[in-house]
Amino acid sequence: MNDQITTDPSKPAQRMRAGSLTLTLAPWIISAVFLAILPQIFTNNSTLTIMNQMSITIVFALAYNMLLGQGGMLSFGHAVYAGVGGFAAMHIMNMSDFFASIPLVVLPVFAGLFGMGLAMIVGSFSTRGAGTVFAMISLGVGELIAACSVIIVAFFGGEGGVSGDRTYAQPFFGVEFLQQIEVYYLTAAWVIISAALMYLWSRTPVGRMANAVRDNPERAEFLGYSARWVRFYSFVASGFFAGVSGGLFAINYEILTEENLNTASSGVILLVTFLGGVGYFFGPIIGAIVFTLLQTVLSLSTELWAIYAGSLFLATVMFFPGGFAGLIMMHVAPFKLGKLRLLIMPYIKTLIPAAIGILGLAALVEMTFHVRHAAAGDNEMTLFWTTFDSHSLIAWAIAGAVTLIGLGIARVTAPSLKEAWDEANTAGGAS
Amino acid sequence: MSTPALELSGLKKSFGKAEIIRGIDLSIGKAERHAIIGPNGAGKSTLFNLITARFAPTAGTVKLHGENLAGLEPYQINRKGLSRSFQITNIFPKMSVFENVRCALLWSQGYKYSFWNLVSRSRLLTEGADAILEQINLLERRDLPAGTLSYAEQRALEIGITIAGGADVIMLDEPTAGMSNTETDYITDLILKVTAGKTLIMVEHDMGVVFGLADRISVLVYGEIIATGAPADVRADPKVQEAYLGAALEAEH
Amino acid sequence: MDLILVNLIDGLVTGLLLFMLSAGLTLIFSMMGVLNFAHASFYMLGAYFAYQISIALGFWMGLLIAPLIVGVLGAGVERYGLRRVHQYGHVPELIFTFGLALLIEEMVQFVWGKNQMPYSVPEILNFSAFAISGNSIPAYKIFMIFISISIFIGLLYVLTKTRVGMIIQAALSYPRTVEALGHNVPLIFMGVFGVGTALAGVAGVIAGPVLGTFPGMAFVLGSIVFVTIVIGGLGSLWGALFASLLIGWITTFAKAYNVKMESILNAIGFTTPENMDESMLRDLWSLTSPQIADILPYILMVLILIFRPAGLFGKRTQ
Amino acid sequence: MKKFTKLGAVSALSLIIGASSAFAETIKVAFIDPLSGPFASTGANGLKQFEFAADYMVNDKGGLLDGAEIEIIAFDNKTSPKESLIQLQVAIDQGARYVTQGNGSAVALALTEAIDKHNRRNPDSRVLFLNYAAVDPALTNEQCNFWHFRFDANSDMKMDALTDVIAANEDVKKVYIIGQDYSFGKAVSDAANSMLKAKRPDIEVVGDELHPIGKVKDFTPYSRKIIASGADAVISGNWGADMLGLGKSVIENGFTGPIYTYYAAGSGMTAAFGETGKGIIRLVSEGVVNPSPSPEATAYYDAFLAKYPDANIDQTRISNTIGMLAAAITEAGTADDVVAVAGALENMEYDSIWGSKLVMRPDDHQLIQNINVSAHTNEGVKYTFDSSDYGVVKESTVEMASADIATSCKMKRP
Repeated sequence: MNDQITTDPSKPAQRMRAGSLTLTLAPWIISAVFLAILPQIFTNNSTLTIMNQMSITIVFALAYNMLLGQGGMLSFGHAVYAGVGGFAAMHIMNMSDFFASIPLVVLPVFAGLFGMGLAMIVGSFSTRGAGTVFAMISLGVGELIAACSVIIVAFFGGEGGVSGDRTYAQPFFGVEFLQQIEVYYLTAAWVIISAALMYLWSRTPVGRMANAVRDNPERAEFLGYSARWVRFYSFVASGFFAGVSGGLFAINYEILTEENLNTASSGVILLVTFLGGVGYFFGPIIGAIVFTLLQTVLSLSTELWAIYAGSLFLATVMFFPGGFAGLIMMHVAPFKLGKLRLLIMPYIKTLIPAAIGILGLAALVEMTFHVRHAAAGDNEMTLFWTTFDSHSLIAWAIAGAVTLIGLGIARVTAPSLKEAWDEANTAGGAS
Repeated sequence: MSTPALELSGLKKSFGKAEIIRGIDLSIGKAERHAIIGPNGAGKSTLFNLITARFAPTAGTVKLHGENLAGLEPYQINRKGLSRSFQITNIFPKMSVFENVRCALLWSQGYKYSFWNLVSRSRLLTEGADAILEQINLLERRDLPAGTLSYAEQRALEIGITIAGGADVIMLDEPTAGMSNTETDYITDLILKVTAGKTLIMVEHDMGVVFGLADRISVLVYGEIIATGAPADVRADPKVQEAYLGAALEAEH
Repeated sequence: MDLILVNLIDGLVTGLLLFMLSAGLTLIFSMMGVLNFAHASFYMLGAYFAYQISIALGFWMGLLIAPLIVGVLGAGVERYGLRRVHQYGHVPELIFTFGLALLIEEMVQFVWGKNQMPYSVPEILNFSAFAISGNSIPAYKIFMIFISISIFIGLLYVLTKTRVGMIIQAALSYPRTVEALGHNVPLIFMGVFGVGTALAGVAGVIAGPVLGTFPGMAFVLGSIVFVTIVIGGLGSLWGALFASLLIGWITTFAKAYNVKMESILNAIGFTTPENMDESMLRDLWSLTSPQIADILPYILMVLILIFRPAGLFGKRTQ
Repeated sequence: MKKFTKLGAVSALSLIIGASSAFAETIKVAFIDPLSGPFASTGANGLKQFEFAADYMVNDKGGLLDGAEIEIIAFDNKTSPKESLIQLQVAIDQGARYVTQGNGSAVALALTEAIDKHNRRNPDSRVLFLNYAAVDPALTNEQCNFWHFRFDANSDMKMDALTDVIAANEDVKKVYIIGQDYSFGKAVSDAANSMLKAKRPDIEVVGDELHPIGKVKDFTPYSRKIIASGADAVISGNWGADMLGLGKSVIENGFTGPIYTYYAAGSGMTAAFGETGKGIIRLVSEGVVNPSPSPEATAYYDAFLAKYPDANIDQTRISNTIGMLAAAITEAGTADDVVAVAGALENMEYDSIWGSKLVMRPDDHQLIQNINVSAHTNEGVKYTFDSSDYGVVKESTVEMASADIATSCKMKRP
């Protein structure tokens, strides 16, 4: 799972088959086991709910990256496919006779098929080009379908959305999915299956050609492949898995609304995918986890979460365009050279003061916000488990000093980190 | 006489008012090595692009093995056995060298748009790609991203991609442009080796390469072929000498 | 008949306002290839800055100063943000502007709060210029038309008559060649970005009092600016003008007249189903033009992209 | 490394969630409303009023039962149904047995349904839904359930009061109805049409239309139609930027008659309307702030202003919600058994400090109360809105409005 798609290091099959098979399977098995035992550690429902939300976002982000990362197609309206898949799943839930005859676990397949069907229709005219034309068509279609959600009430249920009850499905080996934990296992299973299928897709001829078309559509045409059709297949496959994520959403929340279709959701998934890193298969997984935590957990702690999230995005784009995955993979070279330990001390010297400085800055922001918006006379605020008077000069002096000193130290030690980094990436020498 | 591999008749192309290709008739036989030469701006690359349907011709026809290619897309022409390289290096820079070649093999090995096969599971694909890498001497660079190769290596890779699909008509657009003498010799040998038994059509500026490789030469000047024939005949043709060759030839020999 | 005239004027105001945004965006987009998602955010900043300045120095100083501040900010964003991201390619650039738009909205809320700002039309323009059969045309609208047209003429003059304009025009079509000729393309980019955002700022200053100054004003405007430049054709100022006016009029007229889908369907030979509640298509039948007025530009854009990817006035596709 | 990220993330997660569940002494009311995003101002304002009401009415007086205090826990749902459902789960895990929400009927519908399912599936951790502002009639009709209580009048009841006032106004001959294109806008339009027809058949509805919600940049074309139709009065259920945009545009383009609204006050709107809205904007709501209905109300508002000088009480129903909840908990003698508390709430009669008797109707859990129509003005305003000189002053009252309004609710009791 961790190997880079763009440079497939697979050795000739006959030489490495047995070894590489174990190697390929290992991350999957570990992930599956991990997901299976997780509920033993965290038993409360809200953690499960948040994990389910993460899983849904993971499937969606991976599906989105089939377009952006692997196919080079930038879509501004991909929420539509997840949404339509989800709405279809809700309608199936509400067809009591049919729904009672199928187990709930297969519902995402139906959702996927609907997402795929819509992708086939839209893809038939949008995949002629990549670039701006594709992006703007996706934007236009996204806006249109989102607008339809309040106009075509019969299917989208207006702004109230469509709701249903998952427990009316045929019991699956006696499980009726009444409890959150049961839904958790269903979602977890689907995450593994979908991720595995999407990974395998990237290893098939059409998946490989998606990369080729992304890099150089013209050259691909002169290899016998129609760039348009390659894009179309990627688009349709992506629509299927987006639909699956919509189906999982339907199972988890038992309601779909306009929010599942709108351009804000489409924008979010673009950010999630990019934050994680489009260059690697596992990038979107990290992006989905980090973003869900930001959105759900950080927003429990501060009203200003969006400012921090926005700053994080800007910083990522400006300094680590490879996303988190790129950041991690940057360390593969030093690791292979056996020089990773050279980086430990410089990292401690720079990153810890930097983190403290940034926290100090966040404290200043929070204090400004508190002074401006809290009730008159309510000067007490709690930050990082400390309660203090937000109007006192000393609190400001401390926060300011922490910020300045933290960032100052980071600035002073940054050059030696750079040196260490260069050293760690150079073969040979003292190691 | 058997059907020519490639036959152009009355081919014309205009961009707006400018007529770049002014009616070309040319027939290239099977297994012939044909070079197209001419001064800058004569329309050589445009001619290539017309043949491979990168541009649509204003008038005239292109026939491959007797079959009219009008209205076909580049990928359809490629499937009929015509493959080309580009003047500006045109590879998949982010993919590994091995994958570049493997992608070129996919269609000819019948994988089409399949999503039920795993590429790494096919011994034929892997062996085929490795065989081509060996031919173009890039086996050592197999797992590097193609974008990190040296210029000459990228040109070699481009030729490798062009021949990998097993096309019997190979078109190379200035394969040695911008190379040093040793690199040029290396590529010339390579071309000789990999195009054995195939029809080769190339545009080339380096007269050493042209006269070393070509069975026949066409001279393109201002969108028209002013001479076609064996290297010696073309060299002797006064029209050619007047238009283009004279100075260059004297400088070379 | 009178109402048509009134709607023409209203549509003109909407269209010209849109043009002030799309003019800057089309220059930025076609020169630098950046889909600047933060463009509408600069429009919002224009309105907020002008509001803040108008409290202290009055509306006119706001009109003068706010766009300058926005322009300088825009140039700064190009210099210290976009230029850095530029090397990574277009998608990171786009994500950058996307994140910037989010951040600007949050910052605006942080500074000014989440409520509507009481930014209003200056007293001197707060009267009815004239009325057409009971529909008054506020003097402020005439003022908006006047400002937008002056800006268009000014822009046209700079682009066609000055040396800088020539270079910009050349850079629109052949960015690399212009660089090869020794012009400082990064400086031109920064300048164009600054001027483009300043234009958006002007639009914000004059639209803020009538369309409302609130944190969602950038989002409401949303992607319609992109739609405009895509319909008009990338890099074409005339295209941007034409598409802006087209969108202004289409949306105005669609809202002003209640055209029912039922009558259209009846006119082309379908009969209204007897029992509407049973029909799956009931929502289609009951559709009216004001309901879909704001999505008409998107429909238009998709159709144009399918049949004429270069846009109405465009010469090249991206 | 994926595993480690996830592990770290999850431990951080349980830290944050677990941190606040350590205390069990308080009665937790989860406030699930937007605190970020476009509707954050309404949500943040509501939160202040809830926190103040809990402190002023309960905690400062020694709490409930054996001194348990009411704790308002805020959850930011970003006006998203999905986020609301996640936050609901977190709230339940933190021990909240009372959930309150008001902004957005879509969210309310999602919540009421989720709470109904949750209570069925998890009888050990049942919760009550105290809806303080979502006015979609469906919530107390076809979508009603035992766990949901509405403390605001629903949109039909408000329209009933509004049309009573319009019917009494002889100058109104032609009415234009305009609203946002979604269920609430449609409900307003339907109710206005049928009620006007019943009460004043001579009034002509000269226009009845819906516009896309939150998407209209410029309301001028709509204003033109309204003026061209010759309407004497406009009825609109718009809220937020759509209300301000519509109102300003209609007035700017020459309309002088009354505009009857649901939500044209507070959240910056009163200040933004300012002089232009005077004598034109009318507002239907429960509760009266000007003139102050009782000395208790004056004391309450003054204490609120002392704490939040820049805020205003634009939702008197919030203190009603807390007051009635406190009374019900006291009556039931428990805060944990929500079925008993719900039983106490049903049929409760309560005297609001805002000048009305309140009755929680057991058939559909809809609060019956006086409904007022107020005018936007700067004359006789003691408690202004938005730190401006303007506010709303009561013009007329409909006593116990729609007390006999029909409901299609078939309540299933546990």
